[in-house]
Amino acid sequence: MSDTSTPDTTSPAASADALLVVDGIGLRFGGVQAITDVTFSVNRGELFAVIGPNGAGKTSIFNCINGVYRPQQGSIRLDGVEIVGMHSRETAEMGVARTFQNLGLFGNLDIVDNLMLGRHHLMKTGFLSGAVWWGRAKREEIANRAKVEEIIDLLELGNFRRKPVGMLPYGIQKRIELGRCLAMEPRLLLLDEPVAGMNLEETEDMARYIIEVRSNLDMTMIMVEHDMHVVMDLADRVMAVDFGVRLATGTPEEVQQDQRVIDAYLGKAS
Amino acid sequence: MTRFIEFALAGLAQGFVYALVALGFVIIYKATEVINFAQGGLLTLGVYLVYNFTSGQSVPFPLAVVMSMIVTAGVALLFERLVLRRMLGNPVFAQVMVTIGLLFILQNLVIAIWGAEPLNLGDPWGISTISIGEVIIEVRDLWTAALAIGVLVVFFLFFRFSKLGLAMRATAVDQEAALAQGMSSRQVYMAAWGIAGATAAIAGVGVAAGATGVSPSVEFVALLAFPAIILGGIDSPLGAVIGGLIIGVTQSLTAGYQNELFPWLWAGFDDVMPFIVMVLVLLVRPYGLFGTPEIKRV
Amino acid sequence: MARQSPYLITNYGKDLRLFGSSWKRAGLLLLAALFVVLPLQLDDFWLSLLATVGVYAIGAVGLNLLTGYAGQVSLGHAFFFGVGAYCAAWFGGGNAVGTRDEILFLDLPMIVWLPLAGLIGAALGALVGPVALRLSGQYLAIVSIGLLFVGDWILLGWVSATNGSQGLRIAAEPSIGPVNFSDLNIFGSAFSPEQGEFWFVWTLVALVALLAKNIVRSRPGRALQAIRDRDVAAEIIGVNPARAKIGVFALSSGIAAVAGGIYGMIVVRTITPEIFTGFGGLVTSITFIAIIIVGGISTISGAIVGSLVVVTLRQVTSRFVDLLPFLKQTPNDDGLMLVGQFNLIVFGLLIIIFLLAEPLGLIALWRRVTTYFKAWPFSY
Amino acid sequence: MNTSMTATNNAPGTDADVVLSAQGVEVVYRDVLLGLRGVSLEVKRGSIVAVLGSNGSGKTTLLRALTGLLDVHRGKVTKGSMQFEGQPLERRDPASIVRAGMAQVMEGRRIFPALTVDENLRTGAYTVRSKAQIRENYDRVLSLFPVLVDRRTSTAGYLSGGEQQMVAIGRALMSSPTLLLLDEPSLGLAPLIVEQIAGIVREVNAQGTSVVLVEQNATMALSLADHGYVLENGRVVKDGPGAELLADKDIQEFYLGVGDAGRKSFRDVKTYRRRKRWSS
Amino acid sequence: MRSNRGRAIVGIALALSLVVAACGRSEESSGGESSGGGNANAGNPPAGVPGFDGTTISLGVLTPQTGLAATIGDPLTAGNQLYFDRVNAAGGIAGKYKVQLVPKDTEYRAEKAVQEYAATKDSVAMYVQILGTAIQEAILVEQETDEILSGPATLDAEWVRNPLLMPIGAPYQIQAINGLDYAIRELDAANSTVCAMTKDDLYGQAGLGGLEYAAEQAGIAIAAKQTFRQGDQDYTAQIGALSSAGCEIVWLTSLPTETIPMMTGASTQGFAPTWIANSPAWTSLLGAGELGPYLAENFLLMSEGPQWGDTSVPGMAQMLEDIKAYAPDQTANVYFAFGYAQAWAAAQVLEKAVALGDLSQAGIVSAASQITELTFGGLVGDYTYGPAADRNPPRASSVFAVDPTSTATGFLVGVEINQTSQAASEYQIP
Repeated sequence: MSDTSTPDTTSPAASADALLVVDGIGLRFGGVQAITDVTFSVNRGELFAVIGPNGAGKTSIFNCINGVYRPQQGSIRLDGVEIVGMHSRETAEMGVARTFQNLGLFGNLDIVDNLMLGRHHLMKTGFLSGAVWWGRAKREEIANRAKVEEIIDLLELGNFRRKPVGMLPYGIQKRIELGRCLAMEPRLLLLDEPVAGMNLEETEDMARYIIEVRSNLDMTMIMVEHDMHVVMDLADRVMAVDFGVRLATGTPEEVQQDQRVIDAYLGKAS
Repeated sequence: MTRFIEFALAGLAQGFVYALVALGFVIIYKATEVINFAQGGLLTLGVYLVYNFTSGQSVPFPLAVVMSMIVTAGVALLFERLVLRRMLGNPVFAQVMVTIGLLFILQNLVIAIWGAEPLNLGDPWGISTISIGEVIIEVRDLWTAALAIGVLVVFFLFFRFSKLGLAMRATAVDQEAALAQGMSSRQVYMAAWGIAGATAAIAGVGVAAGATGVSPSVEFVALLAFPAIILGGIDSPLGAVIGGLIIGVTQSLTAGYQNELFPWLWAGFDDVMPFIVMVLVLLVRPYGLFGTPEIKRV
Repeated sequence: MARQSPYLITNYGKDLRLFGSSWKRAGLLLLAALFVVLPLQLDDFWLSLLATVGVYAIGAVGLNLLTGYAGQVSLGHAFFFGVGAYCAAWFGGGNAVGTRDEILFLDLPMIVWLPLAGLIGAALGALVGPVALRLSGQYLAIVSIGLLFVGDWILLGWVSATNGSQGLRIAAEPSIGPVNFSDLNIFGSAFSPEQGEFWFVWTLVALVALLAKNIVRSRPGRALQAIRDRDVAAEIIGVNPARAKIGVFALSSGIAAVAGGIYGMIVVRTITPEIFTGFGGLVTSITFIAIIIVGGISTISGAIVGSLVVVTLRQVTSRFVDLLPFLKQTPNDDGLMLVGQFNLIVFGLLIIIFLLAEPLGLIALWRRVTTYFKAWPFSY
Repeated sequence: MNTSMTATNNAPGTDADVVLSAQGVEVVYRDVLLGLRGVSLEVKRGSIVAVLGSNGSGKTTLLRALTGLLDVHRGKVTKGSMQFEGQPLERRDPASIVRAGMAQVMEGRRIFPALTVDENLRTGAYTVRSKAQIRENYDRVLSLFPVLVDRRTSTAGYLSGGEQQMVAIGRALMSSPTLLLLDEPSLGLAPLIVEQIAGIVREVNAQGTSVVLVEQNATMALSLADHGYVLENGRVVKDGPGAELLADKDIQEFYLGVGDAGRKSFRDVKTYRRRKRWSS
Repeated sequence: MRSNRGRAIVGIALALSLVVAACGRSEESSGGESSGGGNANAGNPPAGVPGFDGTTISLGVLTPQTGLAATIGDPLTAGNQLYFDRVNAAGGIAGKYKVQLVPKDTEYRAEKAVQEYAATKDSVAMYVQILGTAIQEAILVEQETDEILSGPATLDAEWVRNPLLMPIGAPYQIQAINGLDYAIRELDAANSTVCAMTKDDLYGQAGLGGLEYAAEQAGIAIAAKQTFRQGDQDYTAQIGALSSAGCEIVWLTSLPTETIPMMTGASTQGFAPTWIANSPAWTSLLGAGELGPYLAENFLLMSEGPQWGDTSVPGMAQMLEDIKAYAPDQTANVYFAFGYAQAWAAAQVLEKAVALGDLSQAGIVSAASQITELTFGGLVGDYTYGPAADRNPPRASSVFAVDPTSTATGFLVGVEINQTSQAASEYQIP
């Protein structure tokens, strides 16, 4: 089922440069249809935004991409590899990282440990070599620590290094979560409401970090966000969804003008 | 066939005892999310108090039970007021540990006061039986069943229709939000402990009536009831009763048929069987048959 | 040449040191000194009590990995403790009490059987681990009680190996090569069994604590804590919860088995099912839980401090309460209650008071005190 | 129906025009952390007061201090005074404060997910004794949120975010409060829903309930508010009528962006804008 | 600056440790043998040995004061104490050395018991009572190095051959053998269906072993054998099996917590054989409670010595006299009587040790092996002592029936007192 009313720039086959291709996925919980036939693709280096009302299925789309849910229909390919059916930790190994709407940090651990956990799948130390420590485990620890410190530097988190992150301000925690994703060295970064609950100043900070990450690390990102300013400013393309159905896909301007999007989501203003 | 019925009935009788004990656990867990290890201690205290009133003061049995319920509830309340309230907001297992501390205290206090010798509860049922056709049923078992069902019905009505019951459920879900509605968590916790204390006294009667007698060993029933609680769902009164019955019958049938069906198994498999049933159920339903799953959101 | 400040950390390797600050190093030296000196100063009673403390500390370190770091509460720890104790008899040498059945005992050296006991404990733990995967919190705690009943059934039923309720005597000695800690002879001066066993047990405590600490600060330990704090998020960043949970279950069970082996060999020397399984086993398991909660959950040192407090307390109070006039020594004396009853009431009260005073355990108290002094004179 | 409520609200005599006042309130958490450093504010009867501030500025702490929920977070009011309807608020338990007529909608909605919508609403009427009064409030809430009528028996946890917010507001209204405290009602909601919520707040206020609106979303809050306070680091750094604040340069810069039209793009904010402090 | 302070502290700690180490323990060999020539001190043993300061002898008691086993531990200890009250009133051991008990709570856990043993072993001369088979076994390992005598508080036959132990009373096997003998004589057991219901542990095996031995001697087949486990509550299955096997006489080896639900089940299911039980199966609640009438009809208890209150037996008369004098609240209790006899035995050993002039721990062990016989005035059977290999426990048992009205005798009335069957006297103690 293709969408005729809006210009469709995401014919899955069309773009050879696509990193992620989501093709007609459908997801049901019991009797509830959470996602119906959603198709889009994300190009390498692109920042793709998903907008829509609460309960529209945005987060469910994320959960399908990184293996928390398994869609009953459709396929999701990352760099041509089918990832439907993979566990979330396997998608992590494939290079999918994400932040959480309500923060997914490990509150009792400090920043360094949280970021080191991002590198978990890049490290090898097991219980035995960890217990012995001297030798491989220590070398690996030091090497990965260096990478983590680079990220701490990039995101200006140095001042809080050894505090349990649960005790840090919300804005900082959001930034740490972004940092943890970067530590994973992902190919695709999923940002779930990165600026929710932030004031303008914090939002500007976060926006700046997102932009910097994009330009420095050439990262491909998908972002779910309600703050239309952020979406309009940062996204290359936007997809609007409602009731698990795609309403429109296009440049921010195109989507903003779309009557169905205005009716379902934006309201009279904007 | 009569043998099967005999085993099943014996199992049901034991199951109702488990159910009564389990109901006390459930109410505290529902309100505070703490498994109260001292429940067995409260139960022991309750039984000894009944004994104390019937034998020493020669109070009529039903009145003695009510008096014991009141005193046991009072002790439970006092513990909540003096200790657990101060532990609020601390790790759950620190709270559980505190109830274990109380268990040590109650256990030994009871022995210090009444000694360790088994005593006669003084209930009116004794070992009298009634027979229905071929089947013989102990009167005390019928009473235990009636008490268990009675307590269950009272719980149901309480949670469904009373304000305090609603407050208890709300507090269990989100204490601070409940406070914001003007529900006093203190009241709720005290009520839960009070009810659990009273229930413990009733359960104690179920355990120690008839020839069993009053002895410090009645507290072990509380530990044996654990599989019942978990199987039924730790926060569900109905689950407690059904879990209790399943465990009781499973145990009795295992004991009855082990030698015929599994002669190669080591003796005493009936002690293990409840846990096997419990694990099997939990593997399918991690929160028991009737328990509320945590709503997990990503 | 200017001396470099010890607070200046110049590379990550230094930052990862366990005893980075000179204060910590001083503490370590003090402990080492105590380790050497205590056996020369204390009498046999205190030494054997401290050996018991050490054994419990080892088991508690293992339980803390499981409960403190991975958030999995187990009341089945006594079972694995028992596995180790029976392994000590089977593989380290022993005989059946009452000699009703012929049981095969191997006479392996400790350097072989103790790790073997650990491996067997770990293997059994790994078998149980998958159940733990599905369950959480207090559900797991209760289900793990089932282990105690299964254990009871096996130990009492498998008479041809366990000798049932009569139990086994353990003949194994804590010796490594020619050095037997129960019969220590250094430079011609002989030491009592209690002295040697103190050194042996506490060396092991230090070793196990070090290994545990290393795990906790490296990749697998972080994974455990991640799962404890947020299991879904942990999986999404690539942590394999099955591997971590089963791994930590195996590890903690293995450590419990090692502790149990030493317990059998040094503390009781005759083992019967009731310490490890059934209701008695539950008391043992609860003792372990009490240790880590009183000491401070998710700290390695908390397990050791907790053991010192919980295990010693019961002895100390029982010595102390003898002096109270309102207690009776024998049942027909005048008095309020028997000494033993009062002792356990006091024990219950102390647990409550400890937790009321510091629900996060003694280590948290210690940390509060030290940070207070570090920050002094500023109040926050 | 509504008239009777407004009538009772206006009944108390003398200091009737001020519902809530706080003077120099200081809050300390865990004996060490300062949450508020002397906050004063006043809510006139029938007005909407907005409280703005960034994360950690003390907005939620202020609400906790007012509603008696500091205990839960190991916090204490160490200085200052607070009065509601002329009665002091210090050392009162949450229940008596709710009973006196102050209800709040907590940050993150905090409905009881395992209970039905109906039961959630009933929890809000916990302090109300009269059955008839409960009935009346219940009808009023359902007329305010017609969406909820069909969902009365659904488990609240399965509702959408917007509906949950409505349940949360409805629950607070079940005690027929004279003062409603709203903590970040727009958090995490779609723009369309935010507008709806704003409309509801306006309507509730029009029916005679005074409102304190704690928000990050300054545009929405100030457009509703009669008076606004700006919190920074536990202090009130600015206050004034809503319209005045909307026009304030600093407010515009730090909370609104410089007006929609002339707003800079985030892409242009290349260098970190140094935080300007009103307080030193 | 700060680092210097740290180093200073390290220095001090090290210095301290060296000083302390220097004054370490050097006199390691003090605990050894006291003067070997015992006879030189005959009647006047030298003081300064553990548990004896020249005027008072301290004796250890390791018993459960808490938990379930306190039901047994408490009366045993009270019995111990009563006998020594008597001894002390008469001036003490050998008329001059007062006896003091040092009771310690074991919580019925081997670990706690071992710790209490370690805490007391240097301050007691011997242990009058150690309760619990597993606990006695665990401590026995230590006793072997320390050479301390102890009185185990069970009737296991296993204790008989160990020189460090001071058993009294006829083993459980003897009770069973005499029990079957009584059944053959009085209940026509040879032509009845004889069955067994025994606990699945060492105690149960002892009872069953005795029964099997006696049955073999008498040429009787045991028709059904049922077992149960510690603390079982539901006996429907076992009783069903016994009932369908048509059992008329059932040998029972159990503890009270098991006897009660078992008898309840039997009575409600209408199963009414003659139960004959080992002595530990009994508690007075059985006679006082609802089960009284059923048991009066169907239950016999095998024990030793006279009916409680039978003053014609000197040992019993003496105990009752002492109760009146020192413990007037004490009611009839089999464990109490056992504890009294146990202390009586210890007193005889101590008298002997004083006579030999050596109250050291090893001296007391040696005294026990030099006594030829322990006597109890008929309270329990006389026990041939001497070297462990030559020990010979009493072989007599008494049969008691239940009388729910007989409060003064603990609801037990003697049917046959101190009978020794042929089989019992021939039974070989391993």
